[in-house]
Amino acid sequence: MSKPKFAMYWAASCGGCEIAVLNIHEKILDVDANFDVVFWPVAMDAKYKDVEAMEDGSILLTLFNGGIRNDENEHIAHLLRKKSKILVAFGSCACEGCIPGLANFSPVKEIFDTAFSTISTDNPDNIRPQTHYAMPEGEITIPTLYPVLRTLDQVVDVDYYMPGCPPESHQIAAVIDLVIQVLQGKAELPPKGATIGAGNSTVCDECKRKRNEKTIKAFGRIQLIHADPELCLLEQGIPCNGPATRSGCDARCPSAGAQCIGCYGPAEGVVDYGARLIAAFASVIDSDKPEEIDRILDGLVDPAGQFYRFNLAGSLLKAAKPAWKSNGG
Amino acid sequence: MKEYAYFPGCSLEKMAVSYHLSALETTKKLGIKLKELEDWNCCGATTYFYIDELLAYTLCARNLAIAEKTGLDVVAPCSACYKNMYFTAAHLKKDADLAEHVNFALEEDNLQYNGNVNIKHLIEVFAQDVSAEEIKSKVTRPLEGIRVAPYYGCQIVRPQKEKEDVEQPQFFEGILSAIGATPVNYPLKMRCCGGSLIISSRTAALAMVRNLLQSAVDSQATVIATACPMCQVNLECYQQQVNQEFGTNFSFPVLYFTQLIGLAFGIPPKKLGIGKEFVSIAPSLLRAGQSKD
Amino acid sequence: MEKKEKIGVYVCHCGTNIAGVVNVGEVSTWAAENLKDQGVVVSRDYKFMCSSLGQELIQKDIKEYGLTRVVVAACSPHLHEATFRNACKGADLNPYLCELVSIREQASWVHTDKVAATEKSKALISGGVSRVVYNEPLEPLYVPIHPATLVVGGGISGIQAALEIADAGYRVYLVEREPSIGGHMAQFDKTFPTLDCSACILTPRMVQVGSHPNITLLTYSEIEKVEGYVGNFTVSIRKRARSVDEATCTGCGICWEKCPKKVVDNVFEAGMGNRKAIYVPFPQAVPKYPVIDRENCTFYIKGTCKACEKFCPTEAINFAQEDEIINVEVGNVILATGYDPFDARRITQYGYGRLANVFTSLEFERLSNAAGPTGGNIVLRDGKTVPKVVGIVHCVGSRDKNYNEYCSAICCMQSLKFAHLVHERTGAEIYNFYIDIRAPGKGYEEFYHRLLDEGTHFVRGKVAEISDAVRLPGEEGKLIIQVEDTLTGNQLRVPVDMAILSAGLEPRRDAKAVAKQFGISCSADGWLIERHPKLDPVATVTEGIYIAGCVQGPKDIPASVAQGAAAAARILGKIMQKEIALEPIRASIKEEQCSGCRICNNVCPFNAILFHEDKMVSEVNPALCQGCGTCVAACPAGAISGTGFSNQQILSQIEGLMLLNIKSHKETVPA
Amino acid sequence: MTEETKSFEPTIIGFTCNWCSYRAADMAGTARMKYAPNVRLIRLMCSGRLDPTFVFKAFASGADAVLISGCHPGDCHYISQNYKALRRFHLMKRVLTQLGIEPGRLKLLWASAAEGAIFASEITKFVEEVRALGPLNWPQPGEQVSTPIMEEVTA
Amino acid sequence: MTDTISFSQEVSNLLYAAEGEPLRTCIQCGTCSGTCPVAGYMDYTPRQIIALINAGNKEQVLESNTFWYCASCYHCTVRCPQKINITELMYALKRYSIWKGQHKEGLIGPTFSEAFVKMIVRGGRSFEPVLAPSYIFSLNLREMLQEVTNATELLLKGRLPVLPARIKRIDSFKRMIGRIIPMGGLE
Repeated sequence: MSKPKFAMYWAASCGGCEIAVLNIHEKILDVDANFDVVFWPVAMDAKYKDVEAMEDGSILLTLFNGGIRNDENEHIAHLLRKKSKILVAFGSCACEGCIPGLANFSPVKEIFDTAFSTISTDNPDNIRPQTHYAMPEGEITIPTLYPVLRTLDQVVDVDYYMPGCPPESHQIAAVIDLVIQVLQGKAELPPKGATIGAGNSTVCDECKRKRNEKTIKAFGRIQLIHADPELCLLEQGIPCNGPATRSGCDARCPSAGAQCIGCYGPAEGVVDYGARLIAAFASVIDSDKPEEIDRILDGLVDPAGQFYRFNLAGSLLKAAKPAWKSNGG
Repeated sequence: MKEYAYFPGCSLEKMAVSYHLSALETTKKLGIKLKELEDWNCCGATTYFYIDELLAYTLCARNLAIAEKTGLDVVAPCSACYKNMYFTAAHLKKDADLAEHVNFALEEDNLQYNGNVNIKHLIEVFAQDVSAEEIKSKVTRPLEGIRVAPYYGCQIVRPQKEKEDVEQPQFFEGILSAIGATPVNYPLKMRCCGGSLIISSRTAALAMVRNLLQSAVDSQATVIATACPMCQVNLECYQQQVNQEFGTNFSFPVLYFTQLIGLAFGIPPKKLGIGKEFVSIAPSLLRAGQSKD
Repeated sequence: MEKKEKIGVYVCHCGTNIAGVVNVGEVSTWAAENLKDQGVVVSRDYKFMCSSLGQELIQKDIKEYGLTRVVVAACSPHLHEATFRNACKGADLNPYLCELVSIREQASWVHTDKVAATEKSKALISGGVSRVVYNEPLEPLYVPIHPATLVVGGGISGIQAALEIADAGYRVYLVEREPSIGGHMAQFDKTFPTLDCSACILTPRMVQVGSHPNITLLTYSEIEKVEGYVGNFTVSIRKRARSVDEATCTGCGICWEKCPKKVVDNVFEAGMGNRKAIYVPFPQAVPKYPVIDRENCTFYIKGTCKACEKFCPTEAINFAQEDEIINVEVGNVILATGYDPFDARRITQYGYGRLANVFTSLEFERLSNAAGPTGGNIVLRDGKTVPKVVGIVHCVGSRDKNYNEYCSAICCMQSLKFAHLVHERTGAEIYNFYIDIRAPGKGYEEFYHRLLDEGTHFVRGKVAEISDAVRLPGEEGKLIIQVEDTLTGNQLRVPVDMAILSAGLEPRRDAKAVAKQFGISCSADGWLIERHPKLDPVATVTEGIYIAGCVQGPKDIPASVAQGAAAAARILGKIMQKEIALEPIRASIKEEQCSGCRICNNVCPFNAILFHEDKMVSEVNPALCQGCGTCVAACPAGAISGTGFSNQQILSQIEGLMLLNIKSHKETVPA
Repeated sequence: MTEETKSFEPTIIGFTCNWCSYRAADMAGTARMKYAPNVRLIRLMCSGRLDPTFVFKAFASGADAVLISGCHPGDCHYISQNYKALRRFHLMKRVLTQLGIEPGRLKLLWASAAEGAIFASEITKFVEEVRALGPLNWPQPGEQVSTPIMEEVTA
Repeated sequence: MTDTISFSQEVSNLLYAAEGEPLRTCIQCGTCSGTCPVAGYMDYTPRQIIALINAGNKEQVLESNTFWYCASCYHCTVRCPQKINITELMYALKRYSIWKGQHKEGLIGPTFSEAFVKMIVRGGRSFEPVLAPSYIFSLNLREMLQEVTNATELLLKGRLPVLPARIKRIDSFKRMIGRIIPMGGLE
């Protein structure tokens, strides 16, 4: 019997997820031993037409990383959905938009202007890329950019979510183990829609720092605060996203003295990640006077960035109004 | 060295020149520099506010704007100037609309007031910014045995700024004790001298002066100390009129607190403007510290 | 959704109250057609849904259609939610599966545009239907009531409350901070307007408390910690060391007679008299045992003396005694901690503390008290001169935004009482300076008339200042009260020998801390807040915590006694019920999702959230939880859920209100 | 005001607490005060229950504005929870502004049970303010937003 | 809305910028009048003025000398239990009365104030001798003599200026004032 088929794809993302997969070291050999890798553009040569030619549902497991930013992303998302039994939104970008999703603050025109017409770009004629261009060799096309970035599950049905920017290698290894065990009939798959390779609680669960009841008199940026290494960062006024962020990373950042920035996304059952933090932070501000509240909030320099760094595209509002409206809507 | 922007006010140019002189002398001794505001204008006393509020605020704001450029705290020795500047600054800070109007006018004089000036009364400099120890350390001729009635008057503490004690403050007494004098219990120390009424409502003002002088006599003081040119002129220069009006016989010296400090610091009386008063001061005061009689 | 709910929608006409504006027939048909996908299986409109026929209609449908959810579009839930929930209960449907939609107060009564009101009603019903799908069956929470009661404060209000409950046969723990109960009333000489001797009417009550078998009296004690909830409080009480063994002490008084150390008594005697370092505050004190004031006792300062120990016939002195922590279990609490008198020093222009013959009301009470330091002789500060002219200043610290804005309620009558006592004992000329005379009690106005008849001068005007600055003949050596007689418009200078400042009442300095300890709150003024100012004056928002007397606001003795008795009655009612049903609207924390971040811990003003250090998780105590849902919203992990108002219910209701649940909707969300 | 905005009827989701502001709405009804029909209310036990998720959900579901109302500061039935609502309101406003949503679309209204008149007049006022801001039109889930726009920006 | 506004409303409009509670909250306790050092000279005490304003008795208020006797000592203001800014009220009444040209006969205050402000507007600083004509003729003979004696003594002691003081940037100063009030009004 032939080995089950495996695919991995890189849409709108940085590539860190791919590195994280390779970072599982010798475990990667298990993948090769147990799977027939049929499509993994970053690791091997493959053509879309080969995938298109596959039978529907013939790929057992596809790890899809990156959000959907252009028509090529979307096309491949649909294609891989059709060809895969299990489609995993792999990494923060596919799950919730991640850093590329921050572009949803800005209309596409601004993005293009920034990319092609600012001082850092040597583009005296202000040339912009064309989606179709006739060359002597024939017409070439490049993908068309969409007004906003969408998460994978806003485009196709997703079976599992694996959060992280990137997912921790030990978690990847554990998931691969699990799938192999399932193949061997030793384990069962979690229910559809589940988050895999992460915990159900939040980063605080894994954080070793001491914590007390919270009252915040001032917020400040971490570089400006001489933080107590033992004490909860949030209590020291450092806006740490740990309380709202899904566990699974072993509280890497707080253990290293930096605040959690939320790459593992919302905890189980949470509808809007940023809303949780807005409610939580605001609840423990130590003032009842509007002016004083404002003064304390001034310490949060970029609240939307603080609360939606990884989650903007996956949030309830998904994008800022200028980004939506650039669509002429 | 501490430095302040100094707003002398119109009275100190002539009428209260001794206050001006003694203020400069005593502060100098304490290592404080009073730098006169360039091209200041009259604060308006109470009178601007009788006519037009906006005008009054604008004229005060002009001085504030000039002061703001120096980056220093402003010091006013006159209580009326102080009160006008302090509350103009407070109002402008609170009322953005008013500030906009005022700044519109100030543009004509190439000025702009941004609300960043602290205003102090001269006596606050001595009471708050300088410690009693510092004052004591400069005293060479302590005014021992001199009973002084500390006259606060109105507008140093009134209307109330934040939660200060407006009924029984003690800072003036503190300064007097520091120079070795004996501050007496002066029950009317917070009562008005009628300065703004002396022209318009003479009889009332003279009666107020009478009460203050009587109370000073009753409290067995030898001299009244003031911190305001209006109060000084009113209490001192109108004693004859009071005597004519009420059949009294007052001849009670009234000095600026800075003159008393100056004497205790051993500054020659002339440099303190002593000699310009209507009621000569008791020789004992001039002798104080030299021979302890 | 695996199992589809079966929902019945009922649109009430409320006569023409709703039907006159909202097209109820159209709304009902619309719901049947458009909310089918949500599970609506029947939709009706009816003249009066709240009538027994209307209710029967719902009950019949529940049975016939097997309805699992009911939505009634009618009046405000504050009016008839209970009615329809009971109707559902009658048909064996859990009452919490019924949802009321207000289309009367929120549509027909407030809108004139019939079309808009009808469309809004549809949206509101759509919201209700979307919400009710996620309603869960709930059961009320029953908790048993411990029959013992804690009374904090042994003034007249606390005494009354304690006696009422104890007489009914239940245990009372009465905790008092001072060495004796009695409160301010014990300091007074006479009570207005009857001029009863204060001690004569109070002492028997104090004795009753001291000897009551159902009352455990803990004086010289303070509340350390309060845990638990209605019916089941655990209270830690710190019983401070008296240095006297209560079991052996007989209260004979030899010790304080022999004690060589005199101390100015700033508490009971208001600084007017002395006591010893070992003392009972006053002869009739309950309990009779003295305490050693360790701050002033020579032995504690220098290590020698022990005069009391030497002379004590029963060897009751125990210098080594330590504070004791006593834990008691109680079902209910009454806070009757009283008031502090306004500190007259704060109004410096009245000269108290600076001018010798300015007295406060409490000083005058001691001065006029036959058991007081002067034996009831009203004299000046020199201890001998009888005043010839006395001025009584009303509203000191009251009705003044610079101090307290409120009227202290008792000062007018107190001042009249003072005037009467001065008149009776000295024959002096008396001036009352008042803003308004407030004499609203039984016999109070008559007392005022009596004073007018006695020839007391009443000058209507708030005193501007009191000084010793002489101006006119006849003022020498006097205090001059300067005031406008507002009835004549004249400014007066009234020379007096003695000025009495009728000081107002203020919340206790630690009222805020006490309130926080017991999970209730203070008004901006600092008085503890009652549940309802008119209809529930002795209960608080926290079940099981009651307030009585001046802790709730300034009041006189009869009102304080009435409140003490009222609070006792409320508690006896609870004790009789044996258990109490609490609304099941509660928050709860999913332990596996809680990471113990502790954000929620002090979000709760009722101290209902506990943090388990060992498991590093927080937990909601359901009996303490009042169901506000603030912690649910605050939890960053989404680990707290709230019954009755769950996220799912509300998010679904939003979709319903926006008609997102209806596939064909186009008109409401413009393209 | 253009003809278009005049005809625009905003839809507003309102959150009230059970004790003061919902009763203010009841009071407005009982007194037959009239106000604009654009607000659809959701009753919570306390304004402290107000989860920012609800606000974002309302906007995302097509609401043009959101009203939050509760007991006056100091009068909260649950002692101090309305202050939490106040703080969240302040923070939400900041985030909404960054997301390009006019802060005027989120209103905080304190209303006691006796203030039916204030509740009514404030709602009418709010509706007018939102009408002036125009429709928000947040895209609905599943609504097509993927119009290719490359041509638009090419030179 | 009616076209005319009540006198009490006019007065409270004048006080819009001042801190303090509105006059209608006055409880008529008399603290202000009990405190006032000049109350004995006033036609109505400050408390009565507030009552008259609240009652809308405009003529009685404007015809009274009360507010011209106010010495701006602020003692009433700091003591008022209702935190009414009584001193500012007195200022407002002075302004109102000058603005309407309606005040009691024989008062020095209004003419003196105008003369003072004109002086400042012209020169930027105070110069006492220029003020004398605005009031000296309103005094009786004895008072006039007293003033002259005083002035002479001040002059002898070097305490009276001989030349009017002026600020340097007088032109821009005048333009500045022009932005606040039409110069014709005071020039």
